[in-house]
Amino acid sequence: MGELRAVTYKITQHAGYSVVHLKGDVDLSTSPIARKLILECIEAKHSVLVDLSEVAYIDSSGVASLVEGYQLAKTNGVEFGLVNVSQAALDVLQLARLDTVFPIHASLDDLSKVMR
Amino acid sequence: MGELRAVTYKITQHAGYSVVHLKGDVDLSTSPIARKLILECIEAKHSVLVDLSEVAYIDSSGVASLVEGYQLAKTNGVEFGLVNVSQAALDVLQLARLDTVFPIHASLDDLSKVMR
Amino acid sequence: MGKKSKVIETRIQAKPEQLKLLRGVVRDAVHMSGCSDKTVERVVLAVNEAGMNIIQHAYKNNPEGEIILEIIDNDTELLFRVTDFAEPVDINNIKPRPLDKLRPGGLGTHFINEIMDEVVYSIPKCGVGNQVVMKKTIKSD
Amino acid sequence: MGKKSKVIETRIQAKPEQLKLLRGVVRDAVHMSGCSDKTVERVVLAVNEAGMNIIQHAYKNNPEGEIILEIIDNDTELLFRVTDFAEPVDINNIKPRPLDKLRPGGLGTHFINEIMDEVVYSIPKCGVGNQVVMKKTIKSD
Ligand SMILES: Nc1ncnc2c1ncn2[C@@H]1O[C@H](COP(=O)(O)OP(=O)(O)O)[C@@H](O)[C@H]1O
Ligand SMILES: Nc1ncnc2c1ncn2[C@@H]1O[C@H](COP(=O)(O)OP(=O)(O)O)[C@@H](O)[C@H]1O
Repeated sequence: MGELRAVTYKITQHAGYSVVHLKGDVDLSTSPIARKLILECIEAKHSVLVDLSEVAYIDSSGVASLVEGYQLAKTNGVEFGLVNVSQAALDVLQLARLDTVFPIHASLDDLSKVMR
Repeated sequence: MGELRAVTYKITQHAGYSVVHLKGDVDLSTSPIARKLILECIEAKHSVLVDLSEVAYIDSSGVASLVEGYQLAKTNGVEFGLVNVSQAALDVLQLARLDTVFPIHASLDDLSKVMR
Repeated sequence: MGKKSKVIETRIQAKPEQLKLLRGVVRDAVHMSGCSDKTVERVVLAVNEAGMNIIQHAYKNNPEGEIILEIIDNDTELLFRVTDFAEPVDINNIKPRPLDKLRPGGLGTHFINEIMDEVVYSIPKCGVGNQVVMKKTIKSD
Repeated sequence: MGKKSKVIETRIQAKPEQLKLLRGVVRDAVHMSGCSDKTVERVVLAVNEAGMNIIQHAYKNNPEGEIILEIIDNDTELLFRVTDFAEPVDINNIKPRPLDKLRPGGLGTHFINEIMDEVVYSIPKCGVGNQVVMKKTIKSD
């Protein structure tokens, strides 16, 4: 206790995307792990979707990790988007005025439908 | 805030019993209300069932209110029992060794089945 | 690790409505230590009872008093130190009722003793107030 | 009521893992004030960001530091006073980035300003540490 109890985030593959599933509280203690996973996928030239369905809380450090992913994806010529965004996460993205910046997909089954 | 935000507990009638539905946290700030309701029913010579299905937490002051109800019911010659006991409440009753003292019914539909 | 570290210190007014906040702190801290939900809820109950006893018996329901809870992580155990600033109480009077006698009161100290692995009441050196330190061994169960 | 009363005071170490405990305290206290869940979560976010900024910018990630959060109930508003004991910082540097520039950082102060009704940074009289008081008007929505 008091130690960093490392969270484990799952990565799955779907229709050519690497899907990074974040969960629980994405905050200053856990966002570095999320950031690392996202950036590693993009550095390997994978298009990335971040699944936020199980995110109960995300703070500015978590949002910053998403912004970094978005920017590195542009640089590397791959796609970056969000999928299954929980209400908690959406509210924070709206506060950050980022809900209109990131491509947000309703579900993995319907990636064509980008929510705006 | 800081003020007692009075909880409201529901009382329904079932098969000749007054059913007192407790809910949420039954603690030092709310158990006096629970106690009052239970004892008033018994003073009015009603048999009482306390429904604990929605109780998330109960402390010794809440348990004490149940003990008072049980004792007053004996004095007044009416029945007193518990029904739909949540796991959280059952664990506290077990710690208090009261799970074998109170009649505990599985559900309102089957009052004959007393759990022991 | 193997060294003590204070996880959190919380100060509330000695009012019944504030116990819910104290419970929230305990619940989160013990949950983070990896205990099972059942253990978490039991430790929450024990600390609640200690706080409730201070409100009722040390401060005699005077809401002006304050209660401090410190949670200390001792690697294999969690320590809960609860401090009040009431008149020193008679520690010998702090005891549960016999469980075979059915009475509404006297359950709080029973819960505390049952749930915690060690419970020590003391009067701080400064001569004012009271302190109880409760120890819970942590098994990541 | 119409009078100030301290709801709770909480002291944590300036470590990222401890912010979760701070959030729990804020969540419970604001929830008890009767705010909607959405408001509760926003206030939790704002206080978290204040704590995070202290960890990162005031204590520069030195985990030895301490953070005190006091929640004061002012009847129609809640006050959140967050205190650290770091070297006094330059208050003029505490400001959000322009939101039209897409950069990973600079969101925390934006969240705080957006969510709270008043935010005042100050350096305590004793000349050590920093303090921010954030005010949130309470509508039982
Ligand atoms: N913090 C305390 N300060 C003073 N007396 C206490 C304290 N805690 C417990 N006691 C004494 O121990 C008795 C038993 O306490 P407890 O088992 O919690 O039951 P109850 O509070 O219902 O009486 C109390 O009645 C009281 O006399
Ligand atoms: N508590 C603080 N102490 C010192 N500087 C701060 C504090 N809070 C914010 N700042 C300054 O304000 C800037 C903006 O803060 P913020 O919007 O939270 O974004 P970030 O922390 O990501 O940079 C920080 O980079 C820092 O320079």
